[in-house]
Amino acid sequence: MHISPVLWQFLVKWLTASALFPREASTIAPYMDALYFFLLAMTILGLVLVGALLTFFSIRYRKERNPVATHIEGSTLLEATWTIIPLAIFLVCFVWGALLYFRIYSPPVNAMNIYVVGKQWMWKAEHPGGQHEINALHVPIGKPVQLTMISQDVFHSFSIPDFRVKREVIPGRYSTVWFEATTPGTYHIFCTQYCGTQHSGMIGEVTALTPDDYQKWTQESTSGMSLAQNGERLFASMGCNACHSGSAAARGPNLAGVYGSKLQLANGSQVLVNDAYLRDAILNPSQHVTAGFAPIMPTYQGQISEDGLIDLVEFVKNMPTNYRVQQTLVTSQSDQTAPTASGMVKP
Amino acid sequence: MSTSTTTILNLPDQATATLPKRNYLNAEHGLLSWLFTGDHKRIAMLYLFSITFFFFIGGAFAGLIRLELLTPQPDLVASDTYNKFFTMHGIIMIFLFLVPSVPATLGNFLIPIMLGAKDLAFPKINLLSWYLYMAGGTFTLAALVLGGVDTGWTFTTPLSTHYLNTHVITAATAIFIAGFSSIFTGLNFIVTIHRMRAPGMTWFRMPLFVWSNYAASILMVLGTPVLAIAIVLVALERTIGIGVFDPTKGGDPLLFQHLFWFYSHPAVYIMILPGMGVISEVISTFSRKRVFGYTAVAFSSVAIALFGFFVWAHHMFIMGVSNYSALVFSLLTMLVAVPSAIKIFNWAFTLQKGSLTFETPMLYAFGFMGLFTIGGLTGVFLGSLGMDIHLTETYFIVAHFHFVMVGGMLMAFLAGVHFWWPKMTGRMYPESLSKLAAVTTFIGFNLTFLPQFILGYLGMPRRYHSYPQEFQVLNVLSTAGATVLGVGYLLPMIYLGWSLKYGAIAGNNPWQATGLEWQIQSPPLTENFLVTPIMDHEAYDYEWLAHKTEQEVTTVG
Amino acid sequence: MSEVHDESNVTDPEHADHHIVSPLQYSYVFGTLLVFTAITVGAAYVDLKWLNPVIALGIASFKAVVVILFFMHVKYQSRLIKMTVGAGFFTFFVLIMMTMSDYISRAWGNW
Amino acid sequence: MANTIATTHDSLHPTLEHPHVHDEHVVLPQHRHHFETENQQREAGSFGMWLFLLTEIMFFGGLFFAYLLYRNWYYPAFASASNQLSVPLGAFNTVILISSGFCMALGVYYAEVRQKTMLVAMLILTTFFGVVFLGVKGVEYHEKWEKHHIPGSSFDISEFVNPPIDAKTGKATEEPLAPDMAQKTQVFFFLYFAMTGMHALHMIIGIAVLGWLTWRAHRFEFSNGYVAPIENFGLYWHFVDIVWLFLFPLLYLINRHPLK
Ligand code: HEA
Ligand code: HEA
Ligand code: CUA
Ligand SMILES: [Cu+2]
Repeated sequence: MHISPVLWQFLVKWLTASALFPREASTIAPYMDALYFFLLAMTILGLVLVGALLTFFSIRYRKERNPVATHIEGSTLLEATWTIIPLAIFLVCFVWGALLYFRIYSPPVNAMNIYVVGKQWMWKAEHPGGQHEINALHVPIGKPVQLTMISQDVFHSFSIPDFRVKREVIPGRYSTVWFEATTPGTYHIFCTQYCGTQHSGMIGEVTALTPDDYQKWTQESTSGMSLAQNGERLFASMGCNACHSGSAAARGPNLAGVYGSKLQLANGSQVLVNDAYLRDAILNPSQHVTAGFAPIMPTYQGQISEDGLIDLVEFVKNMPTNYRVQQTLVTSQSDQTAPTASGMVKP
Repeated sequence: MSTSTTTILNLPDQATATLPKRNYLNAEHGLLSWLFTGDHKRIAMLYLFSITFFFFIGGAFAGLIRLELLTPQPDLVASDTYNKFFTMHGIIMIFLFLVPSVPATLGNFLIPIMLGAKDLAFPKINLLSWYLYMAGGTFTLAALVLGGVDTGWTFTTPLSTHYLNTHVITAATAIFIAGFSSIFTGLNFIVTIHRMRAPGMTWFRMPLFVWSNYAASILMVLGTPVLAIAIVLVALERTIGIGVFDPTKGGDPLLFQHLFWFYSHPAVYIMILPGMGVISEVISTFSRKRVFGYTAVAFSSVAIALFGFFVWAHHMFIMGVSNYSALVFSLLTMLVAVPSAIKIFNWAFTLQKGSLTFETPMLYAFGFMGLFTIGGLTGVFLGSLGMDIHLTETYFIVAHFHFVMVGGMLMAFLAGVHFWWPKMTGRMYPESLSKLAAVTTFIGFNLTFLPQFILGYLGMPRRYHSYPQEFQVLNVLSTAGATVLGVGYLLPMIYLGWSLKYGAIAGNNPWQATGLEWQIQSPPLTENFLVTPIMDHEAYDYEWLAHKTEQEVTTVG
Repeated sequence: MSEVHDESNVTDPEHADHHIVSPLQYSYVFGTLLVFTAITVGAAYVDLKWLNPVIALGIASFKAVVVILFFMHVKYQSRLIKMTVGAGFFTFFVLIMMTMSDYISRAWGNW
Repeated sequence: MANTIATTHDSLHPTLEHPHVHDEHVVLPQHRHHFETENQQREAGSFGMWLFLLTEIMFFGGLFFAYLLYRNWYYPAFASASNQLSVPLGAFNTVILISSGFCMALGVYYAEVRQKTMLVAMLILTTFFGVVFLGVKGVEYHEKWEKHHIPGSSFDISEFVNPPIDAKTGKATEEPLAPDMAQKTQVFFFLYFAMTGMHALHMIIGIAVLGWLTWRAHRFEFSNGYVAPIENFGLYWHFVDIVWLFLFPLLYLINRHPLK
């Protein structure tokens, strides 16, 4: 008797703390839920249909009521019916699903970009402004956010159920996903791809903030250096600036404004310069030689971390002119006696 | 076991009935006579015991998984251990239980008899495949005893190749060997079905059970070797670091997934098709009618097998395959779902104008139809691209595949075991207890896995050792269900064992079914038939059965 | 044991007469294979641009077909065996084409 | 006893016109009791063998696909690395293997016509060519070992980055590869070893079986018209040949003239 109120309280607390349906906290979520309810309706329809047939026939034709079976061979009409109707319903599922997929995996052009690096077993988010977060992500509401993600080791998968988005984080390749949060609050981040021992510990929280709060948060948590500034340092310290100096006689192509352009490669193909291209070109330069240049760039495979690569990408991305490059060059040349000897890293 | 009108059971007079003096069980004696047997029926029994053994090991792991998930905190075992639990659970259940379940036991036992043959085409290879199975099982147990594996049953690279130092190679060897066991079973079935049919047994007189096993065998023969090579490459990558799956060396980790799923998607149809065959037999027998649309059901098996090869990348929708090929694979996934729908409706309409009775196999078959419908239709959720983004790698998938594999195939397996138990052992199982077990599994099953759909939509990821607080209620339900389910599976173990000694004598044809296997004595003779039967009627011809004279009973031992 | 053998089976497409290929015919096949080996090696030393791989693989396929048809007697086998061989290569083809389609279309970008 | 293969070619239905059809069933030692007729047994055997070969196609298929993929990705590396292989040795081996296949085919023939001595001779020749093939392969592997072209920690890419200079022309014998691309030659060599190694493994198994068959043939086991084991082994052996017929152009030939 004494226990029951306690037990009751416990039960109530337990049940109220539990959830049966995820929150809809992004612009995608209602679309996802609509498809979900359609599919659910299909399932219920199918189940009711099959269940009704089974129940009805079981009652109507059970042995007591129908001692002798009547033979029926089949019916082409019926076969056609239950081939075509499910097929039609399934095709609707396909088209609807494809449209949604298209929506989720095609970021709008004006999306703000945040980098995410996954590794065993943590998420590292890097904002262009230089804010770094571990197992957390702050985003503004009402603004499309694109995540450019990469893994440093194995497959991970970045999932925010309340936003209904998820994308595999792949070793050696950028993948992207986007969302637009609608309601301020905190939401789970899960790593959903099995990635080893602490897979279930690779979780975090997204905090969706109002634009004002977000502004405040960015200012409070900046480390002082933006990603591009970090990239600029790397660009100089790895010696990239020696060749990609932007001058006419440089051994490497001019990188200012190259992001987003179409590039003619030495092997004849044309490529769009995006994050993935830049990253690949740093790691596997010989496959990405710009037309008119010699394949002399060494590979940086194994020399730069994924974070470093992100800095470099971000630097090149935001490089309207070569002014800063030349600045770094001047400072580095000034303390070297023979300017021509600088730069080239031995293969 | 009453003889009221509610049953078709037709047992001989128990006071005088005896088991046939000569039958395959007592043809020879001693352990060696079993270990060196070439008789497909004995090999089937060997398989039955071995897969049951592995089922309970796999089930024990399921129990441990559910126990750990009772509370959100990672409190029962360490993360590594939990990861080993679900890996061993998956590997054992898939490769050592479900893939060989119906084909290697019921198929092995019945296909030659259903075709009117004395044995499978290659009895020695049949025995070899059991030994390979046991070797695979031994390696799995070795991996288990040495400390387990924690790759997940999917062996995702580069995790399995570079980041784990558990017994991956031992487990890989196990799967490689078990794979060859499955190849040889499939090969044997195909040859037998093509070459060993009795006179008059044309393709369209074959029982649908044979058709569906034929379709599954094609998948085994053509799909499994690709798994084998994928596994070999994983082992090489692990041992000498070859780099084909290693992104830092220029390899593509997704290549592994392509090869793996090229097998493993068809494998899910290897797992379901033979079960579908069982359902055809059971439904027909207990409604005393030919299966509605025999040809449609037969061809839909083949269609599933054929289309099954074109959809594998639906397991990789968000893993980095190109968006274009995701579209194509999603479309094809929708197509492959249709033949299953055809089957379900044909079975439902088989009941129409039948004379239905509800013995245990029929109850399991009803369970199959309901649960497979749910499982299959939730597969369509996953095949629908946009939906898959949210649902993939969550408990929704776990629920989906347990619905098709446990609710579908395992129910079908149990239906089949009960249905043919009198044929295999000569004795009946206890009817009311088995009905209780069927109902228990049905209830337990739904309690276990329905909450997981909700969990999945909430976003609870699979392979999670601990989870946020708010998921607990549903997880508790699921664990509770698993307990009920476990009881539901233990019951048959007990009463089937009991019936071996105390069950009622079944006689040749307790169900008054039409299949050739029911026209011979139970348990059958070593070579099944004294005289090669001549098939002069269609499958499921109850007219023929009614008018069959005693002489037409081809063998009485 | 009975000797009943299904007559319909004997005439059905799954069966074929047993045919013995003569040594002379084997020699022709052998000769053909040698000649084509010579051709393919020779062709490899001539720069034919993109035709090189096409020719090499074409010849290899031709040789394989010859071996299958004659050395492996498929020419004289039942339709069943022919279809079996076909099914094997077909499935291989599915593996290659469907997987390759993913790799090729990845280069097309997002949409 | 239903299996009397006529020694003359003009017998159309050797299996059907049998004098003992209505007699008591006479069981030959090779006849398995569960088959109705020996013809059925024989057809089952060869069909089974073919199904097994299907699995082999798919098994090698995975490797062939990997080759195709990486050749497309790392074309220059594959071209250079492939030029390290010796075409003469490869061509020689192709001829050897075709000859071995030819002998095997003749072996089947002599089994059919029940000429035991010739059968044994042909089996021995087949084995001989198989062993020669493996020997040559061994030589090639050894060369790779010496040149540090075995994938792994001792793998050496310097030859691809700085190709040796041809003494006569004074030019590099190969297009030099950038270091990152040169690394990818490892992928080629890995696939080379995996594919030819898997092929060689099949040959080794084949040679072992050949030895056993030769012994049985020597004991007159295949001298009474019972040819199924020889015939089915022949299928296996020819299949292994076919794999090589593709490996040779893919690995040795098609990259001789890289597209620029
Ligand atoms: C027996 C095993 C089995 C079977 C039969 C199926 C059947 C199907 N499966 Fe399932 N599946 C698995 C076992 C199985 N699956 C497993 C083990 C996994 C996870 C692997 C892992 O990652 O560990 C998986 C995962 C899986 C995925 C990948 C999810 C992901 O990783 O993101 C997908 C995606 O498309 C999918 C789809 C389907 C479809 C469309 C079918 C179809 O064949 C279903 C067809 C059936 C029906 C459609 C029901 C009958 C229809 C009717 C009664 C008609 C209803 C009426 C109306 C429409 C009105 N499955
Ligand atoms: C044939 C296939 C099959 C079968 C029959 C089952 C049966 C069951 N499975 Fe299984 N399951 C898989 C195939 C199967 N599973 C696969 C492939 C995976 C994915 C693995 C991976 O992610 O890699 C999986 C994963 C999986 C998970 C997800 C784990 C995770 O992602 O973290 C869960 C969780 O609930 C689960 C539960 C169950 C339960 C409760 C049963 C029940 O039906 C089992 C009921 C049976 C019993 C309970 C046995 C009864 C025996 C006893 C009671 C004896 C007990 C003895 C001792 C305890 C000593 N399974
Ligand atoms: Cu990272 Cu799971
Ligand atoms: Cu699938």
